[in-house]
Amino acid sequence: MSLVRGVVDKLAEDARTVAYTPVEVGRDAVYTARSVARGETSPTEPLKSVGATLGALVVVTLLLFPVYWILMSALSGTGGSIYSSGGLHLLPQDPSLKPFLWVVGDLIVPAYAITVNVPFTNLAVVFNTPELVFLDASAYGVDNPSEFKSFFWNSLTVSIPTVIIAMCLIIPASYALSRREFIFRRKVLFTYVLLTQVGGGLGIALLIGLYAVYVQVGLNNSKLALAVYYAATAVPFNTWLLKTYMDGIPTSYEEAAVVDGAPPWRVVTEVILPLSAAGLATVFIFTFLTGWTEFVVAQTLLGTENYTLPVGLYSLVDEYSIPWARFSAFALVFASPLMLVYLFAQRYIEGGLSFSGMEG
Amino acid sequence: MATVTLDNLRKEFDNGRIVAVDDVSFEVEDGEFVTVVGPSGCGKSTTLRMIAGLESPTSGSIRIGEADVTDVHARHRDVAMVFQNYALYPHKTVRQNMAFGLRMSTDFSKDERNRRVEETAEMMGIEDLLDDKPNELSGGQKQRVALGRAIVREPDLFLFDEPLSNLDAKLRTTMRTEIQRLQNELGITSIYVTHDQEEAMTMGDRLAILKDGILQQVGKPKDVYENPKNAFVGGFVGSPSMNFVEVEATGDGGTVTLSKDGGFDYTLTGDVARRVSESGLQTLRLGVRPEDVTVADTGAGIPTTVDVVEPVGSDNYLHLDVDVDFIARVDSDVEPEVDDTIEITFDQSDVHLFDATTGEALLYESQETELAAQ
Amino acid sequence: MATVTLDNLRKEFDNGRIVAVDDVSFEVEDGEFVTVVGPSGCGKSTTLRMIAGLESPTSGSIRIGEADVTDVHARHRDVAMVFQNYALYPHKTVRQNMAFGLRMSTDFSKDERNRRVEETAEMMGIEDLLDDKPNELSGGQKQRVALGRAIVREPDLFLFDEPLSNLDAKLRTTMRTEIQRLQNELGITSIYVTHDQEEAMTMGDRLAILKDGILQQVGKPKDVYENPKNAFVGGFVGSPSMNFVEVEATGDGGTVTLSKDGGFDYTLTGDVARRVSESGLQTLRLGVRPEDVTVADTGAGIPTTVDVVEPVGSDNYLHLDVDVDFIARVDSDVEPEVDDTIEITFDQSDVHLFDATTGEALLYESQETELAAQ
Amino acid sequence: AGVQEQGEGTEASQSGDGSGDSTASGDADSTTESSGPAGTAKAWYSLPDTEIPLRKEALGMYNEASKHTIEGADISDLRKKTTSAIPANQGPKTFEWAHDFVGDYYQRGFIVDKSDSISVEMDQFTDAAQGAVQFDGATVGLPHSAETVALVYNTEMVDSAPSTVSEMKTVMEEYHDPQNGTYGLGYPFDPYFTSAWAQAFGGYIFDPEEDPQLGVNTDATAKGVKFALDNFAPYMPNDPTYGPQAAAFAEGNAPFAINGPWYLSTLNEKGVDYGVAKLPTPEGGEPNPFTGITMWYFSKAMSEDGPGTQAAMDFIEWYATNEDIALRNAKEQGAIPVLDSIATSDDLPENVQGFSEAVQQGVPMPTHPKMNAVWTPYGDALTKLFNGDMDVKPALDEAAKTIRSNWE
Amino acid sequence: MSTASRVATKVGEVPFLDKDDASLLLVLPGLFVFAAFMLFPVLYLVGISFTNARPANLFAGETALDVLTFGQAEFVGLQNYVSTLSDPAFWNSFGVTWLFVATSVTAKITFSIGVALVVTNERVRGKRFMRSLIILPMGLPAIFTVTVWRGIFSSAEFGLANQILRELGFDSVAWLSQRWMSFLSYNVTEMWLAYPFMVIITVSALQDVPKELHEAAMVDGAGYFSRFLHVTLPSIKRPVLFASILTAAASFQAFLIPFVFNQGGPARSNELLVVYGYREAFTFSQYGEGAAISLLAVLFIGAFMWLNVKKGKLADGVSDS
Ligand SMILES: Nc1ncnc2c1ncn2[C@@H]1O[C@H](COP(=O)(O)OP(=O)(O)OP(=O)(O)O)[C@@H](O)[C@H]1O
Ligand SMILES: Nc1ncnc2c1ncn2[C@@H]1O[C@H](COP(=O)(O)OP(=O)(O)OP(=O)(O)O)[C@@H](O)[C@H]1O
Ligand SMILES: [Mg+2]
Ligand SMILES: [Mg+2]
Repeated sequence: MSLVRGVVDKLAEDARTVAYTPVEVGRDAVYTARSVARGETSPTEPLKSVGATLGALVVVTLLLFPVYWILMSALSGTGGSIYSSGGLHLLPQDPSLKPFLWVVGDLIVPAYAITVNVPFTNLAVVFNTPELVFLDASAYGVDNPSEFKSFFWNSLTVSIPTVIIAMCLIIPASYALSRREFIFRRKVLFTYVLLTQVGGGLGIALLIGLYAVYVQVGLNNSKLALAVYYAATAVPFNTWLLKTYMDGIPTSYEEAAVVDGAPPWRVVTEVILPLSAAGLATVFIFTFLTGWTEFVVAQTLLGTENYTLPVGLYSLVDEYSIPWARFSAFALVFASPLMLVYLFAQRYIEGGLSFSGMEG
Repeated sequence: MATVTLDNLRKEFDNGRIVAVDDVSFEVEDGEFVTVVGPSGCGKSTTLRMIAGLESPTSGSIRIGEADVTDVHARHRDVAMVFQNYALYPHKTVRQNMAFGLRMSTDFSKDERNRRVEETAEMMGIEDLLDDKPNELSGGQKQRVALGRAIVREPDLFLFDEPLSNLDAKLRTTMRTEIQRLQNELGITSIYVTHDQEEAMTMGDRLAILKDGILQQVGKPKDVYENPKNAFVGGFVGSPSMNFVEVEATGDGGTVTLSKDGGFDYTLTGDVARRVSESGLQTLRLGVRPEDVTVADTGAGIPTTVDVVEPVGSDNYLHLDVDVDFIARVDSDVEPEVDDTIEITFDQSDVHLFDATTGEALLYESQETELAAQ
Repeated sequence: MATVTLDNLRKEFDNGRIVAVDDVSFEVEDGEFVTVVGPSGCGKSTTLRMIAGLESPTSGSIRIGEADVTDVHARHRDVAMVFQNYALYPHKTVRQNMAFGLRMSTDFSKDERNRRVEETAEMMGIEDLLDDKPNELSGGQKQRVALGRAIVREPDLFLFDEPLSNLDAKLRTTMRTEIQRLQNELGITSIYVTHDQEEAMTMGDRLAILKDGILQQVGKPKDVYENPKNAFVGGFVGSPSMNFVEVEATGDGGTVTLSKDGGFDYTLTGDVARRVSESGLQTLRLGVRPEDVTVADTGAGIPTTVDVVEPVGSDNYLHLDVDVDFIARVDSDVEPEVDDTIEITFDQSDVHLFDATTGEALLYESQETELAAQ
Repeated sequence: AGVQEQGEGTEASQSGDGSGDSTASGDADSTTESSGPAGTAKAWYSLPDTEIPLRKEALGMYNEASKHTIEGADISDLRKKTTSAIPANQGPKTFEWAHDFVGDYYQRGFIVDKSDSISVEMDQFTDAAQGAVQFDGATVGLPHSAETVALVYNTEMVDSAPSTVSEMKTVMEEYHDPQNGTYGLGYPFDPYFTSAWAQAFGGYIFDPEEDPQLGVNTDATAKGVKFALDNFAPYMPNDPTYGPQAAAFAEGNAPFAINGPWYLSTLNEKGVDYGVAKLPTPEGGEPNPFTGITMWYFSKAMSEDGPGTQAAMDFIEWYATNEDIALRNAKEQGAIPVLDSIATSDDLPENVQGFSEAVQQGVPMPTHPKMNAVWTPYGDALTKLFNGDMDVKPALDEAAKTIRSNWE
Repeated sequence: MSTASRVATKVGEVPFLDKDDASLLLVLPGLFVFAAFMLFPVLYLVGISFTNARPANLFAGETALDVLTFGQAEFVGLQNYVSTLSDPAFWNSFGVTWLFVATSVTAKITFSIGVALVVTNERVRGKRFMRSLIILPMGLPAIFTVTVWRGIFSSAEFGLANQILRELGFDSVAWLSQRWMSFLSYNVTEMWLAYPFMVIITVSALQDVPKELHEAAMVDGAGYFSRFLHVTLPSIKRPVLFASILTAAASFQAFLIPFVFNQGGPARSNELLVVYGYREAFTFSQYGEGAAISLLAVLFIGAFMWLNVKKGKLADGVSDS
């Protein structure tokens, strides 16, 4: 619980920081201007800062240009394309939100009849909730919206179990690897580091074998089975990552808790885990990412009704042509939750990927 | 409340390549405040951690009260420990930090816990900080919270591992008195580790001095100061340190003359001289404390040159040419110029004599002997 | 070698919300060793960093030698700085650490650099460590390397930012003398920041005391000790601290009586009494240093109760009931029992009087006045 | 307490829910009579999203009218999915794809011969379509439409379609100006698209009946390839792949494109005014493009008899022979009917007629599994030629060599 | 409270949790699950690599279980390995792969360090916001990103890259039709794909460089470049080295980029190892050989990682250093 509250607090703090940024910038500017006016600061100082900031902005812009490019093609109506033989256009010539509407489709909460039986009587109270229409795509000329919502639901129901299972496997292991000395510890650690990258790209032959096994066990088309698989692939790298992070937590916290009379599991839940927040956030995002973006295995194992977002995205691609606008809009909507998470969790990821503890 | 008994405690690290603590035995009485002092790496923390149960001894045993706790897990020992870096949980508020031990080791209701925490906080003067997070506190406040966290549990035994070493000089003095006051009030048996001999001297009912894992001497601060068992203890306790002069003893019957190249000459008489002769040692190490060195009139003492004059306000420290780092602590109105030649002297009763090779005190009388003699 | 002049130096952080250094002006003479002391957060480091060029002042100017360096980049100032945590380059050997500054700021050939590094290393007694990496060294050795790195460059100015605070007490004393010795030998202008007043007193030719970014007093250690400009300085300098008693002054013509509820009474006479009357202040703060308090015979002094007796070996500290934290430093053979009533007294010449509200010393005479009077 | 949704769900009704095993209900009694119990079958297809509504409609029509139920599903990467699912007995009863899988999948056992149980007349389909669904004497599916590449022209730039290549060249010459973003032609340069020319002068790419079977480096083929290189490549954007080539015409920056019916939806979206005509004739030859026949395959799951198989067969026959559907597909998606009755009908929209005529010009792609090993090396050779890295003959020889070694 | 916490207390009392060796039990579930999903496919692959498996024989048989026993594929011993190792295309692919690893890793590292330096520079305002922005691409699915970059590097005059070149007054380049140009485009794309991760790691490393070290160097008279060389680089070496090893492994297994761009072309000249294996397995339906190639690739990358892990001492944590 306290973890959740911590996250909420941090988010609120971030929001405050963001909200105050303009105020702060303004204050900064006024302060600098005054000091320049008084002749205390040479005017080149603020100029240097402005120059450096502009330079950095240019770098960021260049880096994000492909994303911008995609966004433009998504905005340029259904016939959009990233190929434009008519010259370089930085803005869509005929902007339209239709592709996004097509992706999102209707957002309508249907009317429900809620029946509450009054106990010990035969009476029942029926509430009729109104139909809530947030967005009616057909009103904007989009008649056959994508199945994004069902893909989205499938992706969620794959990714969330993935994260939960992975966390259950990763957290105890990384704690043990970080804090305990036991037989085979170094061997396990070594294997994990070794396996962090080996194993991908093994080709599809492998997949066929895997698929055959799944079918034999009757697990194909099971989102849960897929989640277990993803969790398994996420184990080595993330265990190692979290272990490295935990190494950086001073043992004295733990010792303080032990002396205070805390049993091991309480030490972990009350001290180690809260202090590993950044590491956990990073692992969380990485494992979530596995489930959210994986394509090949999902495509092989799942039936159409269980298609996840990447598979759905790829089904837009035809043998010959790619509907660029829809494809891009789909990908952007697909990526946006992750992007939001990145936006807010950036400093945790930075903290979680900090290998400063690895001095050797 | 409890006594603590250490029996031939030994701790090896690295498969025996490092012997951190070597055969340490001593007893802490109920309600006593014992300070453990020694240079860095001498095994103080290791000893303390064995008592807490955070390390298990290689051999020997530990008793707290009546129970042998050698194999008891730390969390069942009912001790409280204050760490050097405070080890306050950064994600918990002060209140939660303090209540944590109670939550873990007692069945108190939430209200009861809160009541106790608030009581203790009041005692420590941190009642206003209860809802702050540790990183919003200053060093002294953190220290107080760390103490409070230990106190609120009312444990059998307090362990302190250099709890003041991260504070600045002034704050250290204040906190020192505060800890003493608290311990007096609560009367809980305490073991306090420090590398600062002044802290050890002023705070402890008794003092245990460790070196290289070996217990050198245990005793009341004043006894240890006046009657160090060996040159190491003599040099370690007291500030500025005891001055040492390597001397040759030549003597006949009644008197023994201790001399050193460069004009140092000191004559021992009486009982002391007799015991020196009896020991048959040729080379001795003479120890004399800076405050026992006085500037004598010309002709009456040992002539020496002034190297540095260090004023500390209340006194002046004269660095003299007698031997390396030979210091005389004199009144602040005694202000010789650098390179002046002055003469110094000191009482025979203030002289400590040590075997130059083993460092053993020649004149050491264990307290027991003294007591017996009385 | 150079003088350093700070002119109305001011530093704001956070767009003026924090004023770290407020209008500090002083001058360091060529070859002088000035210590800057003050409680944590008073702006010592900030001042030093401005001199080094690591922070640029909000207003005011800095001159090193003849040149105004206010806008000169740190690397062109030819100063050497020793950091609190040493800041040795962890991936370079000791030799490379020491040679780095030479490589960067001089055109010496490799051999020449090596020669100088080896010379300095010898001087510092670290010639055996030259090929070790910093993390293989002990605290004291690191400290020596950090010093060596600064010395080898033979800069115009040495800056030290609490270079000893990470060492243990004994080592601190040793290194203290070593730094003094070196500075004496090399005669390089040095500014030394510390929060330890003892360090500041013993090491500095002169002492600058900061509080909340404002310079309180600059002067020779002894002068500052004996003649503090205000209660803050009086309390800050000296260990144990000066005792303060809040008193009411009532007087007629020749004498002034300072009294406080609970039996404290002290009569001033002569010139001092006159000046107190002239000031017209009712409430004063009386300051007296622990070593100036003596235990008097019955009937001859101010009666008080003994709270705690703290033996530090050479002396005993008596905590007395006169006011909070009132300490008398007495000989170690004066050993009253706790709760005994004793009487104390002190010389009028040892009494410091301060305005109870502003803290200004009533009797303060600036050195210049004194000099003029002579 | 209970919650019940009122009225229609908002989630677009899903394309199928696959949870019901198609054969579970009916396997017990293995009746082969068409009057057997109602069955359920899965049908897989992979369509651009513009074509899905129509397919759903057709499925709805069938399910409404028949006792059987067909569950359609749009599959992404149908090739990979069938390869893994069918051997694991997780495949559908039928799936829709062009006929180029026929040989390979039949040999792999992914699809089965159902010639015995087909109850419709095969000769109501065009000859090409009949040939395409058969392999080694086995009938492995039923065709429902054809596709091939034809000449697409921008009616704003060109009044009527050129009938010869040289006529076409004159126009291309006029418009080709890459510096200003205009081109003569948008034409993906790969084996399938260029087959018309490679096979225009008596050459062939692969023909199991001929000797040698592999024809890529015969002189006649080389001549055709060279013809394409000389006459078209100079007027095209630099990148021979589909996307850029398609873009050039679709954005109105080229008078011509050579492309298939699937291209029309893009053009409609982009709002280009276009016409479709058969390919122009080269001097001394006749364009002879590969055509693709889109068909419903008899997947491995149809090898066992049961209501599910009944259902699948019934549906396939219904779909393949339904003129309404064929016409609608033609009108709305440019699909070329393969029912003789309407293949050349005037009811067909003009554009489809263009494609239809082009189909008449061509030959179906070979279904032989060996063909699989031809596409890539031959395509690589074409890319090299397009880039001007090699001469025609050596490039084709090299490709032939690679193909042969891969056959071994 | 109550039951749950009482159970938890019981668990807490279980003695093994206090014992060190028993901590292995905490690691085993992860290890087991991982092995179950990873080891099996690899073993299967090993099996296939010794047979003449092709789709036709591998899938012959009635049930899916037959697939597991390799259908009717026959044991052919080391033949697949022999033919792979004697195929010049394999060696070309092998060489190009290592070259790609070398160039792309170098590019990724220098580029990311550069970007990281920019977004941590103290003169730059809004650094954190910029850092949040530049890691956004990590959220885009790789297949999509690569497809987009394929478009950017279109050889057509109006591919984005060419348009920009032309805006700058250069001739357009046939990116994907020339061997080294496509190699270059692979590198650029790989760089863009990898930079968010690399930049985050570098930024974290940069933030852990003690400020005093920079100040000490400044006072020692070192300029920006010297400080970078003597202070920054050595301080971020280990984390960056670690990231490089991970990213090197990713480069080694690059598949999507070459495959989507031009199938490792032009004309197989840039066919990276995994693409080569894929093509053998699928285009030519040689599962056995494809498996052998995949395994060889795994072997190489395994050896490479092993060396790095050993050399870089990555398995050592602080706890045992
Ligand atoms: N976990 C360990 N592994 C190996 N050696 C250790 C370990 N802990 C302590 N030591 C060694 O044991 C000796 C005593 O260490 P200890 O920490 O008890 O010293 P200390 O007296 O507390 O020193 P300090 O004043 O520096 O805290 C040292 O030589 C130290 O290097
Ligand atoms: N970069 C900074 N940004 C904001 N405030 C700062 C900064 N550096 C110092 N300060 C503030 O300026 C004041 C003086 O800081 P400074 O570091 O000079 O103190 P100090 O005397 O060196 O203290 P200490 O003994 O703890 O080192 C403090 O209140 C501190 O919080
Ligand atoms: Mg210790
Ligand atoms: Mg400071």
